[in-house]
Amino acid sequence: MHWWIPTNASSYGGDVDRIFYIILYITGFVFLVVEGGLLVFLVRYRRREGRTAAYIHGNNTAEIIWTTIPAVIVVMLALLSQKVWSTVKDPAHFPADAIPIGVHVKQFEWQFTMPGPDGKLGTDDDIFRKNELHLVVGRNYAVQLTSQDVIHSFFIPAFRLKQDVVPGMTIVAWFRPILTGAFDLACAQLCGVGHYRMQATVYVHSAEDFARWQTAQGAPATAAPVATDTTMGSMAMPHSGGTR
Amino acid sequence: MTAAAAPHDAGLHAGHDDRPWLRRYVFSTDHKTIGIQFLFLSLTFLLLGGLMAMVIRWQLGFPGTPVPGGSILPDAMAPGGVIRPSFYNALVTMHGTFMIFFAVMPLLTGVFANYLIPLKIGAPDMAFPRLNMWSFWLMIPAGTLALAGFFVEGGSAASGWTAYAPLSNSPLYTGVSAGQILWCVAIIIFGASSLLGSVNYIATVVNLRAPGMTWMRLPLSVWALFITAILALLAVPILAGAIIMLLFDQVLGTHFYLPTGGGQPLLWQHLFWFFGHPEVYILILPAMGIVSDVIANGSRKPIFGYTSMVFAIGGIAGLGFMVWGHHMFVSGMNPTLGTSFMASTMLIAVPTSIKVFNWLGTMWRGNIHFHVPMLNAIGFLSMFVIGGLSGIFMAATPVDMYIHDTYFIVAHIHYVLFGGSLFAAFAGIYYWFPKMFGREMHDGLGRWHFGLTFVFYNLTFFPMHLLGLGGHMRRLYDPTQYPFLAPMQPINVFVSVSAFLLMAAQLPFVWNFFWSLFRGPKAPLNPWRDNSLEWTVPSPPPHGNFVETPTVYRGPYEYSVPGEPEDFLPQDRPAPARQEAH
Amino acid sequence: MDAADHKHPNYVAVWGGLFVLTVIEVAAVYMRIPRHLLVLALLLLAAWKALLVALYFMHLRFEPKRLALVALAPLPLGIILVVAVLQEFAKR
Amino acid sequence: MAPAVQPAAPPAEEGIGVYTQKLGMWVFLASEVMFFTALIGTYIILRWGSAESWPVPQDILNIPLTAFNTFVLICSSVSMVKAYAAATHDDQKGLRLWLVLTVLAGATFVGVQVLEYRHLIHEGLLPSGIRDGSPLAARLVDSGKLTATAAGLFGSAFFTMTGFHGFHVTCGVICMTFVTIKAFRGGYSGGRFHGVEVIGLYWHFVDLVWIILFTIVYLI
Repeated sequence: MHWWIPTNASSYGGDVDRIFYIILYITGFVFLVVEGGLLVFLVRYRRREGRTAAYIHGNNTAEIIWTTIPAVIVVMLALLSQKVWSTVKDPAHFPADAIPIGVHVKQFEWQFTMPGPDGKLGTDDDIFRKNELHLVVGRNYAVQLTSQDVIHSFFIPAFRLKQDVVPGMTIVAWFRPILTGAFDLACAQLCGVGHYRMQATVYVHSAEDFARWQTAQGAPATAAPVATDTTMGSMAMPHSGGTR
Repeated sequence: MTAAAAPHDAGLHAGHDDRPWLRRYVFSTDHKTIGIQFLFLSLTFLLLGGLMAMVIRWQLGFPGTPVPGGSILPDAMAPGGVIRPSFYNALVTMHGTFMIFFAVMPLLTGVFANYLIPLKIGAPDMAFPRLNMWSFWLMIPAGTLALAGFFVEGGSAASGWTAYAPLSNSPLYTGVSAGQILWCVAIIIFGASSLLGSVNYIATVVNLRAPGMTWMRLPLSVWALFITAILALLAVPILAGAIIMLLFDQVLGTHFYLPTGGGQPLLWQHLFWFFGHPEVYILILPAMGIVSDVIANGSRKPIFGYTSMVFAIGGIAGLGFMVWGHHMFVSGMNPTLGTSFMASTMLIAVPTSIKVFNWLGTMWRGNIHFHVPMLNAIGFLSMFVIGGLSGIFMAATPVDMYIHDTYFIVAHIHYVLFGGSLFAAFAGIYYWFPKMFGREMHDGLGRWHFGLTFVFYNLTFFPMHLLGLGGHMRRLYDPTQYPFLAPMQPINVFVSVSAFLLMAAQLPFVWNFFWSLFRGPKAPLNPWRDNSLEWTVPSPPPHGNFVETPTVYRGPYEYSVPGEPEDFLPQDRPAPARQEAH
Repeated sequence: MDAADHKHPNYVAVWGGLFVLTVIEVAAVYMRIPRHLLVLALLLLAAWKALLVALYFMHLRFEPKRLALVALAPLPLGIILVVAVLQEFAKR
Repeated sequence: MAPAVQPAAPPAEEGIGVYTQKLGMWVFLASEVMFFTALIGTYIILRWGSAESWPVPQDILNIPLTAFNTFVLICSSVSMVKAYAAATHDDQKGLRLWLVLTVLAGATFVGVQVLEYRHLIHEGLLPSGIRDGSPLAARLVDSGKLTATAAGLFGSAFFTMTGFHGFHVTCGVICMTFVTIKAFRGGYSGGRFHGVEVIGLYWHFVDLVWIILFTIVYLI
């Protein structure tokens, strides 16, 4: 019964969570104060016999107080967020040693091109997978997102990363997994009839486990897509999905 | 483009009314009849949008099972009652389109602006009565065309109410061509209707105010509707231009947003959201205006900080044009733009908090009467606070990166749109029903309706915050496909059941509305003991409103003035001995 | 309450101005002028002509100042939109 | 224009000091400015996006013809303002003459625009791009001076902007004919000339948009 934010599995995920919890506490406190105050006012100043309302038109000091306090809070939040935002999205802050991964999205599947043992993309030993991404824990990765048809969105909840994939543009996003295991990768932007069944899985291995997996891929020359098609969900689809 | 505006038919006197039946009720140019026509139109589309929401919630709560009563749907939509993914996307799109363009916007700007502005400022009618009639009658083709989308080959538009290109651009990606074209034409016609309305409201408020009704004596509902009209005036043409280009991409083969033809998909998002964000303020500002009037009346106390409330409305409208990028933080937009949009979005929380604290200040040391409009206004205030606070999570770019396009956003939308605009619209309907129809609505049914709606509303939409935090994406036909969402399916079931009960909770209102129309007790002139000018004329007011133009002596919120026999002081009552404060 | 005095500026002079400015614009295009200078000059000339039409033909000069506010209200919004979207192509 | 005029009523609250029809027209023109901002803004954005491969307007469009067309529209603006001047002095004959001239000038502008469109489409420039095998394609695309995508964008933006401006001019001409007919029936005599002034505002606005369009699309 896991009903909260999935455990963080990426380097900057902790910062994102920290800002989330700061905002949660501030807004939680303001929520209690405002709604509590509302309830108190409703009970205390409800209509009673012989009661008359106070003839007040406003109070400038109160206005100034509840203008500056929210302004200060939101400016502080903005500065806080800007630091994390630039580490995640600003190309200047991308780690130099990031391993490039080609992510090509088309309507209703993810195509990953992972560099083979030589560590470079576009060479013959690249490993091509559909809806399966294999990474090493603790290494920086830079995904080069390209789309073939419509806008999709590269979303890994555990890594707190979301980046729309816009056709006609190559957008780079980076992350560093810090936990091993299998994490879900989803499409977060409505991309047509099969938007709901575009899930993929990110396997984060330890270094030697990854090496074993990499050699186990047989002759590295097979650039053709290996037909381990795990797209269809386990549940039998009652009806074939729409017109696609 | 009717440029030669006919001169205003002067000499409109209350009382005698010799217009033929057709001109009086169908093609009426009386702002009150047009307001009531908008009321019936928007309530119909509200019901339609609500029914679509029920089917969506059924599919999300119980994926793959036949929708009860779904067997009437044709096979293209729902073979054997189980709706197809393509029809689900169409439902999601049209639910958003109908609710925003054809239900909430006409309900707030169409009904209350049309009905209240002339009455509240002491004018006999709108500045351009004929344009006003056109503004309603353009809504009929717009609504019909949007609805017709369901019955054309390929189904209706299925690319979200935001119609992101290139998904919305070519039938290649969604299998929908005629539906998307109908959607585009419908929204363009709606844009024309909204423009005509806005021109009317601005010209009326600026030029037709009664003597003594200075800018600082305008009720806040008129201020809100006036500034909303300015927002609509400047934002809707951008949408019309963007959608015309989308229509040409679909029809003429142009390449504005098609990457294959060199177009820019992000261009559509920029143009759409440049309209989109003023649009959501168009949906909330009238609600804030109505709530300001109702809370001041309910608390029998002058509004707290009238001038700062007016500047807050202006601030929200001004900043509203500079924040659209916060819808596009993760859309591939330039990250430096993300920073500037975060800053402007954070700033817009300030005028909003000013308004919330001023409403609380109004109730502080008041003498609160819990009549039904006041209950709904308090519902607005309490729910809008949650909606506003959840907005701050989205303004912080890193957090938005995680919760963008998840159910956290859907929860925020519904807290400000349903919890905000709709509760205020209910407050407005309960409040001005006696003036509109001359009959009072049943008080008990009104309280039942508010109580049930308030409870089931929170049970439906608060858990969506949890779904969003779990990473549940928007517009998913069947969430159980994703392994990481399957454990959250019980929340979806809970939300769906609450949604059905929320729909059922509207029955008391529907019954109350139609029953009171014909058999409600006769309404007195001023049931709520309010100060504004519309309560000084009989209900329903005759054609031409005022027998002779009223003169205004004070602001609209002079409640509980010390030394006055009653706790309210109508605006047009001449000042007795001493000179009024302002 | 409308503008009682209908002052009519010398329309023919304004017409002459517009005609001359248009001729200059078209001539500038055919002359060898560096690209950036040409674009700037053309934009300024267009703005000048637009101002002439607005001030004299549409009588903005003789109307109350607040009407000019209504006329100018949309310009900053248009500039904000275009400049913001042009940022898309600035630093990628 | 005070509502429900009755004796000794204090003047209606001081609005913006402009009668309602004129204010309504100016407010409507503000929304039209936003509409053309969307269209012209898109042209600027698309052009900035594909800067170097954008076709040089002189290669495709006929500058002298449109320069003459601009001159025609400016003349129609002048005749419009002359008509307004005549209306204020209650000179019905002058009003009718200038209104007819304005309608004729407006119609000529639209005619020249339609001619230009026919010529361009014949040459091969379409909203979807340049028709292959057309003389324009031979001259520009095949010789590599112009990429197909840039031509597509230019065609799309050009036809949308100038098309909608032409549409607005056509609506202006139609409304102008109604105003002219009413003028011939003496509808604007005795100081009731607001209709002429309001249509004049719309007409000058359409001329103003063309001045900007002409510079941005044809010259730069």
